[in-house]
Amino acid sequence: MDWQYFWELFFGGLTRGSIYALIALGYTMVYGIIELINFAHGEVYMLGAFTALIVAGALGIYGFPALAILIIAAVVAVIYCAAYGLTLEKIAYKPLRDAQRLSPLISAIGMSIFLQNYVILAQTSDFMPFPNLVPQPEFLEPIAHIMGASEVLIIVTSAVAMAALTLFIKYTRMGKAMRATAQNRKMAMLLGIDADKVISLTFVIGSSLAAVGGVLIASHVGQVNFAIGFIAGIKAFTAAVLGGIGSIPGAMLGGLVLGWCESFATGYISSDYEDALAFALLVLILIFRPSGILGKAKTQKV
Amino acid sequence: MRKGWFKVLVAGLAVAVMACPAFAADTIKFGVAGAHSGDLASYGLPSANAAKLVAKMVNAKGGVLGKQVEVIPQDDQCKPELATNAATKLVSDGAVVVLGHICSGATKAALPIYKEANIVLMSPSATNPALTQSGDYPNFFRTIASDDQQARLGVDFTIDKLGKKKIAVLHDKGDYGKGYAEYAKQFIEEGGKGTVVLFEGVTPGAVDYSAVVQKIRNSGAEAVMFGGYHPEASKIVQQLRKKRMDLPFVSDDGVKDDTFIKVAGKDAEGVYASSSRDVSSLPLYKEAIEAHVKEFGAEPGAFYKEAYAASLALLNAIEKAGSTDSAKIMNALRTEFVETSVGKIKFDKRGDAEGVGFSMYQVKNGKYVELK
Amino acid sequence: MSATTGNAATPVNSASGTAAVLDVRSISMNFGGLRALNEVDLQVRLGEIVALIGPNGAGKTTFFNCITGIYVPTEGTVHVTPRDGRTVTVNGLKASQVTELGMSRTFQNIRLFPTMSVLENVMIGRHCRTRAGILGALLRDSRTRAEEQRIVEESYALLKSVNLHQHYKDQARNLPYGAQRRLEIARALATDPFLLCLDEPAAGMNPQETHELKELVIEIRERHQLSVLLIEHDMSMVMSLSDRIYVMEYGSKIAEGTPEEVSKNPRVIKAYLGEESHA
Amino acid sequence: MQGLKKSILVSLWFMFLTFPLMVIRIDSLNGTIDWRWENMLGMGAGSFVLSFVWRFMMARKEAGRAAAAGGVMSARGAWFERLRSDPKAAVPALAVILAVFLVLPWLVSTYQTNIMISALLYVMLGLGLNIVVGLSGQLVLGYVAFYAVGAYSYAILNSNFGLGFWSVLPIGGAMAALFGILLGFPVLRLRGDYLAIVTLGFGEIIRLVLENWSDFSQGPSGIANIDRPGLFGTQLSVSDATTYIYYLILAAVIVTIVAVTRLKNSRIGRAWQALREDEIACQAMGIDITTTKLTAFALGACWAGFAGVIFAAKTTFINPASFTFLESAMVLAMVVLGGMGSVIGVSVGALVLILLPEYLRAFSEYRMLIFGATMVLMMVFRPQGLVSPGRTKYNVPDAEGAGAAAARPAAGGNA
Repeated sequence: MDWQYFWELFFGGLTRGSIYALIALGYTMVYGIIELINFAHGEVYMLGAFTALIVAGALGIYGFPALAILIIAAVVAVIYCAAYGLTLEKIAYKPLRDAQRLSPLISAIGMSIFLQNYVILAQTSDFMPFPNLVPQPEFLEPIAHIMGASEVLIIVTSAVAMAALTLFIKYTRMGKAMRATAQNRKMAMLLGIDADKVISLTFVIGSSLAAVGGVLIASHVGQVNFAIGFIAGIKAFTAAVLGGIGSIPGAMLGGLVLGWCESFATGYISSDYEDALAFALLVLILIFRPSGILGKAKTQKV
Repeated sequence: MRKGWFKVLVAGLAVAVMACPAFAADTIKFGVAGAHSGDLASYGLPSANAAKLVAKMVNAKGGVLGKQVEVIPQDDQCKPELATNAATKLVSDGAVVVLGHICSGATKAALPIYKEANIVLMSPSATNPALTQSGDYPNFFRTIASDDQQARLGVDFTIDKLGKKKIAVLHDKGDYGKGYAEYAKQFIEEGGKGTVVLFEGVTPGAVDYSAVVQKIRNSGAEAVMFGGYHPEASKIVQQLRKKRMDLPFVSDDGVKDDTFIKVAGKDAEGVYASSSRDVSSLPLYKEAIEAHVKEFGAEPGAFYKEAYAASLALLNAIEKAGSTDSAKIMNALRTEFVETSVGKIKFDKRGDAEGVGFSMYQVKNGKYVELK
Repeated sequence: MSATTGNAATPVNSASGTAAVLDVRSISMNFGGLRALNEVDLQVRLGEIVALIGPNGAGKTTFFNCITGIYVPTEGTVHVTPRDGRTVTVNGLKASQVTELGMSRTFQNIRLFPTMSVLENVMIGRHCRTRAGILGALLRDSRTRAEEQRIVEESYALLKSVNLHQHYKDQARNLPYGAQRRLEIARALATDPFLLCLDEPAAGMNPQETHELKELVIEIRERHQLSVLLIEHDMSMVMSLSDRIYVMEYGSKIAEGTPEEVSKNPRVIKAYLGEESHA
Repeated sequence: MQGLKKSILVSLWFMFLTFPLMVIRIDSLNGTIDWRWENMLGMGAGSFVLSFVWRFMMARKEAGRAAAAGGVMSARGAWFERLRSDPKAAVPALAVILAVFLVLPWLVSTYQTNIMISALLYVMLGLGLNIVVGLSGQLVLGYVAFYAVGAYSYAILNSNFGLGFWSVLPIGGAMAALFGILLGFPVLRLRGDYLAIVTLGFGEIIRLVLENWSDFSQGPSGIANIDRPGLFGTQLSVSDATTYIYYLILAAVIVTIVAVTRLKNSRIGRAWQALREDEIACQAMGIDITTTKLTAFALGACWAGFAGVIFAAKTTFINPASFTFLESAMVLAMVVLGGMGSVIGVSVGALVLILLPEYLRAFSEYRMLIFGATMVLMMVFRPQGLVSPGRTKYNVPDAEGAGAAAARPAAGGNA
């Protein structure tokens, strides 16, 4: 066994898994609250990357230093993604809250197609170079062949985001309101919780995380185009289901498991069936453990 | 029954519109098929422009066989199902020759229709080797060299010029990229001078290629050959450099694109990519570019010079053949040399142009430079 | 319904003399660590109307779900004896198989097919008694057409018997509440049951409707020659309708007997009837 | 006044929201920023107007819901219902439509006929998906996988074993049905959203396998030179073959419409609908949901398989790029737009979605944008689609209706 190689793949998978986890958190929160697969979540991530690209480009022209650009671009992207998430919810999901269960999903697919084409028309369908905004500090140089600064930042950010979210939901008033709404919306409303506000907030938080993901991942990969949201979104959703949808540590765990699976499969077998493997994993999990690794089984009320 | 009437109306209008050209003056109908809308329009529209410009020039000189040349464009969006529609349309409109199609898949789908109607098809951009090498389509010609020639050049360059023996061959799982990679693998193995240490497809659009990159490192490769387009190429090159791997990266025409340099930035430096020979010194090439700038106010896009050359070759062949009979046109294409924007060419038995080929380019100081 | 057209009604009080059509032996049901049912026994004999009562959360609906195949009981056995006389174990069978054997049910929170018509709702009930397959549907041969017409007629007749036939074209969700309850009963009857399980059929009804419902249940029992197992909170209805009553509390059976016996049982009074015992 | 204020706020919000993407364009080569303020103005004005429209539509939707609860039917719906239910009006209407379709190839060019063939293929796909989604309520997002199975069945059997169109047509359908059952078994327990995602994954897996397993499917380069359907062994010219395929697909669509209508009004079809409405109650009524779901999957897939065989025969070339998720979304959009469960609706939806862009080339850039927006707006304002499913008529044995009932065909339904 070549351990050097194993660890290289391990850290590659860790980065990839953290990327999935960062996006999966948004999926899992929204699903937890209103049981909707927010199909357009991947597009919000893409919008975050694009917004950051535009801001970074503009600031770059005015000669700002890289770290300042990173922070400003990330903040602006978070604000805009939150706004997009909010608007998305108001237009495409809120009017459908009492509709039959297929309607919001179809609406979400429509929104996803709409947003992709909105970006094509407003900007471009080409790949755009994304500047590397994360400076590489000296002390990381010895492990540069395994991990660079942007990878470290991605892993740290998603771990912090997960921990912060878990604490938020467990201990704050709003977090408790979220849990209550997730359990039983009608009952929560009777108890004086403004469910609409809670749902909006969920979208805001999820979208903000997607924006952070968008900035970091685009900076890591070095390019963006209108289509990056689709495959990342599907993978992140797979991660969320894998970990147990609705569970925040589950999203993280699911992301990592998926990342490692893909990384090791590519490293030791072949990357030919990389996506097929991810989907097969999803199908298997749903068949044998529909509630995911950390999810709780729900009995159906008759 | 408003709907019914509407249908009849549409049908009637369609008949009227379709019928018009048929009653027009006796012309040589020159079909142009390719992606004129959709994602890949930027590959198809330059060909249509080239055909129009050549036709205009020829018409100004009195046309072909004393008749005016009429260009009929048809859009296929590079989709096979639409390509057959376009081909059917061109056949039913009475096209004598057709310039197109742009994408190999669309070309494959459309070819049987032209073959059956006995119409000469010449593509400026379909590089799939099987189109000519299978021998199925005597009516097919092209003014661009096929992928296997590109792979041959890439392999020879990597082994002989760069002196690398262990080669990792990657592709993007697409028609074009995988074809290139498979030929490269075959040539390396046949040549016996090098070995393929890794043959792997990467998934387009994946968020991260670090596993593949680590695999390249682990394979002990001395050089990487990649078949595919620039988005994946730039991601792989960037990750290779990030992981501090300084291997030579040899790729194909899909990567020899300025967007690649733009996206990959400083990591693009030193990357090799093969592409059509530099013909910018040819007078006909200059003439073609000037005509485009004059007419459309912009530099032409991809495959313009190949399409311009194909238009010239086709019209010349009709003139030399002295008729619109396709057997005679094909014969003329195979026997008569013609000066074009890609050089002096004629076509071999299978339909590939003799006299066109590839050169290797390298990114130096943010620009592709031809290596002599 | 062809088998039930005779009108030789079984005398109400001769139940003790006939065999049990439903025989439940100490079934238990665990949800994770929670024991929702604890060794419950219950028998329903041919032609009997048996009520299952108990405070909210006593496990009555869980019991229904266990015997009708929606849940699989953790322990115990459920035997049924359909009209053909053979005895079958039903625990472990799918809900649809249980219904096919001849046990049919209604739901506490009405579960109709809301956007289908009233008639179609009843026609669904005939599904398991008819045979037409895909080929028949595609070719629509004379046999399929005849069967289809028979389904329509039988279903319509059932609607008439619950007095909903004027509404046969309406969407089920547009019916008033009481009518929806009756439609659920008609739909359940369409499966040709020998045992009809009603889960709180009078919930949300006014006294007049409740009275009509009671008459309806008695009439159905006579006409279709079936037994009825009933969960109900309306005590006056339970007392006047039932032949025997089972009382549950916290997942266990605490009493059984005739209405009189049960209403005098001190444990029942304490646990359930409480201050209502004067009613 | 209130409305005006709201609209101004909405307009300001959208101007803010779309500011970076719509206004700024970075030209990184020259290091300049292209400020496109005119876009912001357009956005502001557009969203101002649209917010009025939105509120108006919302109010109308609310009013419509109130009216529906009171049992009032809108006048527009009424004439359509009459046309549909009255055989005196419906029969001539159908005859005219059929006649138009029958003479179409003689009126229009081969090219137009070809487009019509594509549109009819989608009608067939839409109706097949309608069985699964519209009737039995199982949201399948990977429907195009079955289309691919049909197409590749023909392509592979034809190029390797020389089997002809007519012998592969049933094989292709059967293969797709088999895949439908293969997919159906594991996902039996899944519901709604999960089912949707798993089927999406399944569709992608099929496509990825076709793309990567070169020895089997020739990978991304696809299979060329597939035979067109023969007519008693004669070799047809391209334009004749097109006409022939047109009639073939027209016949296939008519068969599909009849079959789906009959299925819908049959015992099986009722079971599907019951499954869609309430799975638990459906089981409790003695319907075996396993077989019911599997029949829906198998039949829906089977139709996609037939369509796939015809598709391969029509284009004579197929590659995996024709079977992407977007294609599945497109077919789903047809079903949703037309009206889930309605045969007429789905057919109209398919024709509209395929033909409209064909004749509105000017809008081709905005095609997908409008397409996405339509899906959202449809769900918000008219979730039942353009045409709501027709009510089946039953011949009830009652005194008041007996006279009329006797004159009607027994248990005749309409779509």
